[in-house]
Amino acid sequence: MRRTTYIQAINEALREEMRRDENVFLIGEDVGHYGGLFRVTRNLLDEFGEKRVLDTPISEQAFVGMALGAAMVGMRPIVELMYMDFTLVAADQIFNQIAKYAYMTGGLLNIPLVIRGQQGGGKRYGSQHSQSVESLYAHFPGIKVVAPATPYDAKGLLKSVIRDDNPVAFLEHKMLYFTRGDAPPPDEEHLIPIGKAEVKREGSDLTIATFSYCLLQALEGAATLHEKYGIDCEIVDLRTIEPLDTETIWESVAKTGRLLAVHESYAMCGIGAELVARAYEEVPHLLRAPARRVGMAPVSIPVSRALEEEVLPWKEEIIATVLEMERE
Amino acid sequence: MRRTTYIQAINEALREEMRRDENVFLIGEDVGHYGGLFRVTRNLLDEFGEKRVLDTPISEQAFVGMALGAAMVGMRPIVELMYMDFTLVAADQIFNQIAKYAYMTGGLLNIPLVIRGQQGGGKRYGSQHSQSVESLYAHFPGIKVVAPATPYDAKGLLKSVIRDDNPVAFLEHKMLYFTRGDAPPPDEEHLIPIGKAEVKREGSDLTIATFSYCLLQALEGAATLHEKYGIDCEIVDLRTIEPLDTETIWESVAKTGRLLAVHESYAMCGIGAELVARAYEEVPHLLRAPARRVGMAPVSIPVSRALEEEVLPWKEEIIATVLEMERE
Amino acid sequence: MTQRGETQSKAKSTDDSAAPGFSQPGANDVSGVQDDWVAQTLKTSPAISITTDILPSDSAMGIEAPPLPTEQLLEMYRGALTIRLMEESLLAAAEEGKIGGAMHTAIGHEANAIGAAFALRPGDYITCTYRGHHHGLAWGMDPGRAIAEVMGRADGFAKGKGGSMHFVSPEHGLMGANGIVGAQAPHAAGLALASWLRGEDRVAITFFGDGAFYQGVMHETFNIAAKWKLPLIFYCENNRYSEMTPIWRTSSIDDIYLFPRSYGMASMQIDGNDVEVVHAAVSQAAARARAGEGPTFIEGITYRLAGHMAGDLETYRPQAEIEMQKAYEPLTVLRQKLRARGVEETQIAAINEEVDESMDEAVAFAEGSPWPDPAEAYRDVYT
Amino acid sequence: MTQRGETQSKAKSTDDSAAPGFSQPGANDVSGVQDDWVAQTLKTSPAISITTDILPSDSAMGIEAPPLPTEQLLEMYRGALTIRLMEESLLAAAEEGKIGGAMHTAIGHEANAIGAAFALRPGDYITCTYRGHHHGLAWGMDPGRAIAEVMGRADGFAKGKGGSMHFVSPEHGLMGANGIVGAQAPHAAGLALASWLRGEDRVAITFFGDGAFYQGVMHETFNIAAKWKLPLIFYCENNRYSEMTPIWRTSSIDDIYLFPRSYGMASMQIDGNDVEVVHAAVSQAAARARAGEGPTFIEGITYRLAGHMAGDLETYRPQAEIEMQKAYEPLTVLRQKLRARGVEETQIAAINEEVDESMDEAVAFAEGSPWPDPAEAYRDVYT
Ligand SMILES: Cc1ncc(C[n+]2csc(CCOP(=O)(O)OP(=O)(O)O)c2C)c(N)n1
Ligand SMILES: Cc1ncc(C[n+]2csc(CCOP(=O)(O)OP(=O)(O)O)c2C)c(N)n1
Ligand SMILES: [Mg+2]
Ligand SMILES: [Mg+2]
Repeated sequence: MRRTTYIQAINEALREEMRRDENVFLIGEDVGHYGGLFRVTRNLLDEFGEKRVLDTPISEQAFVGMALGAAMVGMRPIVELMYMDFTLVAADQIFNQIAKYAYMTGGLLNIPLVIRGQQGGGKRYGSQHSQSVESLYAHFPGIKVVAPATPYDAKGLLKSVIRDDNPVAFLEHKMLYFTRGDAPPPDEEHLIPIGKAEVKREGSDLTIATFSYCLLQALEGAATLHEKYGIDCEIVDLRTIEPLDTETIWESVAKTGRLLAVHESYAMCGIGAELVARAYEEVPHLLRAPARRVGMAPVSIPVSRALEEEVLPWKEEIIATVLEMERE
Repeated sequence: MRRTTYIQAINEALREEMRRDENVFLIGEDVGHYGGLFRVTRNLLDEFGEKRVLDTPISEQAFVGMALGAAMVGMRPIVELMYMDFTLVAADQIFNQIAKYAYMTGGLLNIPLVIRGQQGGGKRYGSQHSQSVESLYAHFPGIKVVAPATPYDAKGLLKSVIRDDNPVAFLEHKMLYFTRGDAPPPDEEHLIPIGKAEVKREGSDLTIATFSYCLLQALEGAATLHEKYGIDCEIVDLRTIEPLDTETIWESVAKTGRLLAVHESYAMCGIGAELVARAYEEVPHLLRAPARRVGMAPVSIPVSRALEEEVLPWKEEIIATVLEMERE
Repeated sequence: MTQRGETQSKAKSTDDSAAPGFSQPGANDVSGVQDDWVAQTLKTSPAISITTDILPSDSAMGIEAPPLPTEQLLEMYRGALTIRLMEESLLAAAEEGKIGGAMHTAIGHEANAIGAAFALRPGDYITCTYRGHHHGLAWGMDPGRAIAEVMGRADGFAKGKGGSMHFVSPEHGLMGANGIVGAQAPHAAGLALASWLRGEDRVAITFFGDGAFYQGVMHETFNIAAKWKLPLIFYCENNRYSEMTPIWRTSSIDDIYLFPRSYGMASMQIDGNDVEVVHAAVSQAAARARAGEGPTFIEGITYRLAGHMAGDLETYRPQAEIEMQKAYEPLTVLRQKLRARGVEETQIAAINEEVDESMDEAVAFAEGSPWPDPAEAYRDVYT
Repeated sequence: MTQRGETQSKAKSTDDSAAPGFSQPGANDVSGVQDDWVAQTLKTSPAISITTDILPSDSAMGIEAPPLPTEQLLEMYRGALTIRLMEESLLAAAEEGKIGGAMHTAIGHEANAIGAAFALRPGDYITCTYRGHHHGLAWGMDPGRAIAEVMGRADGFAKGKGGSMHFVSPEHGLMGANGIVGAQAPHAAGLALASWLRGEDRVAITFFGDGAFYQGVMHETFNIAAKWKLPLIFYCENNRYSEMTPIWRTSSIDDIYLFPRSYGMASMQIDGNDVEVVHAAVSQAAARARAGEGPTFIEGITYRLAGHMAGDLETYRPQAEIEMQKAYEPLTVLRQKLRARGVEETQIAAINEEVDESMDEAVAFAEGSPWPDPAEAYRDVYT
């Protein structure tokens, strides 16, 4: 199969969908002439012109709100937030407006809109440029949340997301951008459905439910756990955080009896806690040991390499938690 | 004991602390000359003048950010958000700035600041004026979160909150404003510590951990459960959501073996899920039945009385969930 | 309990006998007012403040407002009166506890909506604020369903989910009122963007208050709209209060309408209580927008005769100020215009009666509408 | 790998031989540039764009800039050069992978910080942006600890937690750089408010870029600061780029400095590359602030000679534009001034050498600083 980077996969999905549907347009800071700070929208202006790839001033509230307005009448705006941390700058438009619009209008309007951008730690961007926002988005009903971990999934999911008639947050991760993986042929209709998790590693001892860059960390952790301790983790890549595909997770837990949720947004009131709560609501009988979650420590993500490594809920912490759980 | 309304208790706490410490000042929309849309700051301008009770334009980002600036040098601003939903308008200042400032500066600065205002459903204010934000605030480290349910607690906690050297969100509830309760004598030093839960009803069968207006709903529910079903709930009023007083909750669970967390913010990634997750992290052995949570349904809070009642996680839902748990 | 038709503005709307004469001399003399509130309130726009100063009100800055056909004026009167009576009905219903939440009426603001609606075309877009009932009706919403919505009934256009603060009717071009001050402005810019991207000649208009002017999102939207020359009209209904706070207390800007010129935007200040002036200004702005000349800013000077929201005790402004403003409120101005055109009192009275009756029917319809099915609460989160 | 002292601006900073002469005729002739970028970039401020147009640069709009004592100019030169060399060291370290995240250097911006810092007093407050190294050093931070912070070492002033984007040193009045565009402006307004509430005569200054001007929070802060007459200075470092986007592409405002006058604020456009002009402007603004006359807006026209951030490939602007700007960059201007005052080349060279050496020491200090203890990661969330 053709190989591609994560960035390239997203770029291809954008291009294909913009060709397919002229209602799709891009809007954000530096997305046009420069092609995006992380070069995700590179060369799209050349093909689609200034009207469909709109460079904005640094006015997140306005351009996010404008995307909502355009979506009300069937345009399909794709908003780039340069860092997903800037969600907070446009939070009113995102959570008080976009998320609620269909509901407040009693379904008279629907909002086919995508907010995308990169998030996450690992590159020493510090407190205001490293947050993971999936739990924040998931807390508010009305916006779907998608966070693929591989180029293949990224391309297939972004295409589905653009075609979805609801608002969707499409969360990339800065550590994934230059990772490579299989890519579907560029001209083939390749769609991955929203709301479908996928088992990315089979195993019998414990289920790790995770997504985005944490998936890669979990896969590494699982390899170590297998080699060093003979523990076989099954890893479910959620891919979509809202709506949650609990069915696939519970199927895995039925096999393993153990559930660990791993994510990079804050643990406190995070999606991991949500999964634990749902497990005890829906499938308490399947759990042979207490379900657990691992997320970002309750600190604002420091710049220093030594400190950032300490607080990120990555491989080491996954391994340590699995070992604890196996002892229970 | 003297009786007072919840509004009056807050007004008294503000007045007493403004008399005690001239660094304390109020800032917000309509807080001065009018005395607050809900009359919580009534008459304070008369006593303290325009310099300490500042009427702002509708510019939440700026005045919240200004409060942060003033707090950097030891002023103790108390910001009123007219509705806590407007947290989202000032979300960058609240979560990217205020919550992170002490940390990002390596402790060189600390931010003694209060954000207060009313939240919650029950009065048909609809999607953008009824949200409960405690889980949102709790998700981000760096801001304490307090949500008292009685006039007595409101007064004692607000005074502690104003004296705390950290940022604190003080969450009132529109359904509590006109409730009456005991009040400490106005001139007595009456402080309730942040981070201390209190058992508000003793019981042996099941622990309900809740706070704010849900406490009143839980108390009513518990009365019905007792009368009709002979089930005796113990009710722990968290009062503070961050930091969580899990000790008091676990003590109760040690007695009852059952935990139900109830809150009005969205259930998804809410503080209830967090409590369930913590219970399984810290005290799984105490749980004789699956721990559960009840929160706002995943919808944007409709205006219609018939629909709002349906989605609020109040008495009926508490009773139903307790009955389910007792069957387990 | 207040009787229907007798709102906080005290004057029964179908009869203006209580209001001072239209151009009564000395009407803009505020010396009789006990305190300095009025004077200070008017300070915001000392040059051309309200109808008081710009009478005769058939012209505004840079605006030629040609007289509209009498037939159209009669329609406008019917429209404005419908709004007024609906608002009065709603206030009465609120006092009876039939309406919860925050309900903001547009009593006194009617001309801004009616003048604009008659100036725009089907297919144009509009967004507005929680104070949006007048826009809803002016753009053609059915009063019965509107009242049902405010009351949270199943026949409300949003099935009772949105209520008073979220009027919406895409079929009429009304894309949504908003509870967050300022939030609706970028939505209109986005609608204008859609029109521009699609090469359509639809125009978007967004209404907001004087208080909204100080929200950051407005500045952002002004800049982008001006830069991209979006077919957009910014319409500021300047009633000189932001809830209970007079605008001069929090604004450093003397003349709101001058401010947007910094963005290279056309802008004007007009009498927002005069439907003909509003109509002329919005027509001009729409023509500019359709010609690709970009956005226009209109500051309509107006006044709200009722409280900020139902239940407002109005302790923050003197009764004398309200009384003074009644001489220049839209219905009074409209009736004066009609009389000046030779319309018979009987014809006006006939309209009054018709509207009054149809409002009774609308209220009855709304009150007869069932509560929505509880299951409805879980629908429409996603499409 | 780039050698130390040889940044993306290519000219070694302790030697200006590579730059064209100070007032070389035709230097502001942009006809030699291959494309229209420069011309379009300059369009933003056609009247008085950059030092090119306002030379001799000892005056600015409404500003009398009296010559500063030579001794002070020498100190300013030392300060500006320290900034420049630190930035160059940091860029080199970044290329070697010793620095992560987003690091924005102030090469070319030095005069804005130095001129302002010399004009203000101990006890005054400052907030700035992620491009804030120059403010940090100008206000007295130790370069060694500053570099340590950028590298995430234990001896950084914030123990490596804040890094490049969050320079802070309350003892020097620097209350925080900020990673969110525009967010620091209300903080300065709050500091000014504290000063005003306490009856102190402290002034606050906030630095921000031309791109920040379009953030809503700026508008909100302008209005409140002007209304409350806060002792505040808004200093816009207009380098005419917002990341990779030239300002003319997204701005509908031709002259930034004229805009704040709508709020009744004093404002001026100055040559931000000339320390004497900056000093005079900020002195004047500070005097106004201390006299209770409220905020002043200063637009300092400047240019960043290096990329937006470390690693920026600068594909969005032509090399010729950068070359042209080198003639008017702060160090060149400063050296020219010193020479005009009769300062000997040897004296300049001596400073160059001293600063060079002390920067070597600073880098060595930083690189020798240990990593913070991992336990430190969990401290300082609360006090
Ligand atoms: C972001 C936000 N802040 C505050 C409010 C509360 N609020 C509702 S209406 C209003 C006053 C608005 O004044 P103006 O814009 O002049 O409009 P008017 O009500 O006078 O029509 C305020 C402060 C809100 N709804 N949204
Ligand atoms: C709210 C927000 N949006 C976007 C960014 C990304 N960003 C960082 S710097 C920058 C450009 C700022 O330009 P300007 O204000 O002119 O300052 P300069 O970098 O030129 O000094 C942008 C868009 C950010 N940090 N914060
Ligand atoms: Mg108003
Ligand atoms: Mg710039």
